[in-house]
Amino acid sequence: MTGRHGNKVVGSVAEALAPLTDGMTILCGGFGLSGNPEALIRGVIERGVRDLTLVSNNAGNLGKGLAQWLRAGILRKVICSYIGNNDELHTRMASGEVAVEITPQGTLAERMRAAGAGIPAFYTPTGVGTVVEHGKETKEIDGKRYLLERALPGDVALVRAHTSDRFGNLRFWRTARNFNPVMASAAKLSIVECDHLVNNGAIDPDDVHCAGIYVHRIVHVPEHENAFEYRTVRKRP
Amino acid sequence: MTGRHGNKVVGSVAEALAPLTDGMTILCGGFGLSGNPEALIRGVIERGVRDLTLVSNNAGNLGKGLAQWLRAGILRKVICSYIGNNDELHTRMASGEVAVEITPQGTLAERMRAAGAGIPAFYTPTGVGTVVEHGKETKEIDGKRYLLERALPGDVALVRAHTSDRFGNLRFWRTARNFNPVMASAAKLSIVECDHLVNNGAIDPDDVHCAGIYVHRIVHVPEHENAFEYRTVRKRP
Amino acid sequence: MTAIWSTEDMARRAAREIPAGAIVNLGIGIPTQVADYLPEGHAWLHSENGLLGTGPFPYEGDEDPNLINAGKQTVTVLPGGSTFDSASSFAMIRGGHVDIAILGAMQVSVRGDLANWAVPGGKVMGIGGAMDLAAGSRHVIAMMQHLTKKQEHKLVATCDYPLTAARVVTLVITDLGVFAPTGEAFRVVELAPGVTRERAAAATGAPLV
Amino acid sequence: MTAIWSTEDMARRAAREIPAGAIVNLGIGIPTQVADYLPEGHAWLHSENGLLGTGPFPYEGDEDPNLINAGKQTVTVLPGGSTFDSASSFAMIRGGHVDIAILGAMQVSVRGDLANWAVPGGKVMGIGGAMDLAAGSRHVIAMMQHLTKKQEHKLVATCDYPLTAARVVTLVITDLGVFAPTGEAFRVVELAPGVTRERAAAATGAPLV
Repeated sequence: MTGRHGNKVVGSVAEALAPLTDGMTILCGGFGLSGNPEALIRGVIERGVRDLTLVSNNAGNLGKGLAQWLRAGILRKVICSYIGNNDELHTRMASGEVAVEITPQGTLAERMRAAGAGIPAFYTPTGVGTVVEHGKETKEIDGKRYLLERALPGDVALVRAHTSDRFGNLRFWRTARNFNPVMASAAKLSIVECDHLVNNGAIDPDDVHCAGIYVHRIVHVPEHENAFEYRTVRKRP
Repeated sequence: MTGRHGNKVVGSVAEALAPLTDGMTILCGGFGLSGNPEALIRGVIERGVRDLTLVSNNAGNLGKGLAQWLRAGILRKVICSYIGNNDELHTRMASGEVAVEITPQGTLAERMRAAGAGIPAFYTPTGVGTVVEHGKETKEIDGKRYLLERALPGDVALVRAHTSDRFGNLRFWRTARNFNPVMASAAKLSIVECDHLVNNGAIDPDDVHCAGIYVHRIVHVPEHENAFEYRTVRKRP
Repeated sequence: MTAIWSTEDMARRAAREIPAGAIVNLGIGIPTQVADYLPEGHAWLHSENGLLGTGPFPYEGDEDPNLINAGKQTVTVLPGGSTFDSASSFAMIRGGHVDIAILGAMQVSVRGDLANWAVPGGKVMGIGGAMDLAAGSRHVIAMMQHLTKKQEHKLVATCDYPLTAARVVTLVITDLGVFAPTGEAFRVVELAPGVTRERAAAATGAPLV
Repeated sequence: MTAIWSTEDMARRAAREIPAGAIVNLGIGIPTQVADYLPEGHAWLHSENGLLGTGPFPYEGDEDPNLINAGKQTVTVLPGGSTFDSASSFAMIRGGHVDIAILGAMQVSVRGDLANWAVPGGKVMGIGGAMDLAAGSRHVIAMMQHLTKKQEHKLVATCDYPLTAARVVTLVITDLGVFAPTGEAFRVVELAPGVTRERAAAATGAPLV
């Protein structure tokens, strides 16, 4: 056995993604186009792996983000909570090219939290009496009915952080946090793309959002598009 | 229905604890003597409530902290993970004055996390094949056996924070965090004793350890004993 | 039959259901407009993508693509606000810490069943946070037009659209008024000005009481 | 029969089992001493009360009652360390993110069963984090004297003390050497200098191979 927490910083996206293979389950952080690991998303296409199962809340939109994976034809299955106007996904779901499993957003997050926390399954009220119940065990607890949901682990997590130290302690910016930390915890191999790379000790121990125990590779990517999905503003008074 | 998130700051410990009644289940933060809500612990005795069920990792030690409740005879039951040299608890457990339920520490934490997160029950590998399994459902998932553990909610949580704003957004200091945030999430009424009280906006949104959604009353207590349990040091070189 | 309450009127009426100091989650669509009618500091808005204390849209030039609400619109964060990850956010929702969810609806039944995520045979938009919000929030208020564009009933005896959650809606606010599911009927809480009980009854696919 | 390895020797030997870059949790008692034999920066120490990157004891005068390890001793935190709540800490443990737990033991069986929290008929000290660490860590190393003070076996065919976890121990380090449970026996990995195989076999309540 070798420790997995030695030198984690790699020099390029390609090096970070070298362990990927065909057929893997990839957890990809982001909500809409916010908090997306943009360089890693592009890098997976260049890496040339295929038949991937993608777990992501939205799987891209407006042709951006993970919509690139759909266009590249490298996905076999998508597990997400929301499709909305993601036409790349609608088209491929309709044609049967990509299987789509739609999961309530909170259940999606909790299934990955459970995977990271060693909880193989949990009961939840979400989805009781709906199509989400189909094929699942139910149980009455204190007079109320619940569904049994299973942990959702990944082979690889692609994570976008605002700041990482060299051990992989992460900080996120505002709502770019979303699924990123929980996905980091749920994968065998977690790869972080950070805007800022700092030395150990630069982040106060009390200010760490996601501990480096959940991070295995770090690549520093200073430039990002950070696309707007809906730019809503008010006039200055 | 009235909102529970208006003005939360109260002027005294007595006012903060006014809603307590006999027979309640009280979740009390702290690991050993670290991160204890010291003033609230004293205040509960002065409040004069009895027959309480206490959920706490240690239930005091060295005669300090929650050991005061044991001496005051206000406890009917203790749910904890560790007794150690807590003689106040050993004595009363032996005499039958206080019922003691010992729970693995991680299961204790997760049962309260579940209560706060709307998860009525979850499977865990901890305790399989041990006395902890007695009376519990087990299930084989992917070839491994797990125990079903139930959520552990409280009527009241007593929480110690380093800093609170007026909405109850909390920050903790170092390992004083321990059970405090998870207990805040698991109780119907969460009462915070903070060393520092600041205005809303003084804590950056990204720096909140426990969101004010889990806090209902706040009392500012600037002075604390912060007792040492084992003071271990090394010589300066 | 023309709408009597505009969506602005509906949003203003919904805002009156929110007590001071409540934690509120506003769904996409009409519910989002409810924020416009809440006095400053009256309630705390929760966005399920990981924000509590959601503020108004930013001033032009201040918008941040990484500070958005659940509808992916750029927003601001108020003093006392906080950010958190998705698992923590839905722990708040599922755990009953959100006092009121105001959600758009396609159908609501007399039992309080809510259907708001899929039209039978239509394009599936996904579930998003709707099922968690409907199942977990202490109170669920549904907002919708009283009839479909084809003049079909949306307040019904039994939903025939796929459910979001069963027995959760406590109040329905439509262009015709405010209605409460009782189990066997809809109780008229308030009618929009000029709407007669007869007109509301004709537009409702279940008894009005 | 006197101890051949001191507890310091045992701790030094246990430290050799820790690869660079491992996440390690050291139990109370002898395992705590293992930290003294780890080169600086070699591994990351996890304290289940909510600390990763636990450093050495503080210099006199620097001790902080709110910066402690799971044994409630005052400690320090290294650069790259982090603090977190108890639920998050045990999520790390239960989720298999701690590479090695080194735990004190009362009995270990040939199957790798671990008993370390209660003596039958004795004072119950509690479970603490032991069951979570034993069940959740990727590798569990047990450290103990080979025999009780009454010269009873502690490496046994079947534990008769209450179990902490079943089939988890991968290595046992005692004053007589290093032993690996195989399912039916203990495999001798290493013997302390001067300890014969016969002596180790006589002190072991199960076959040695």
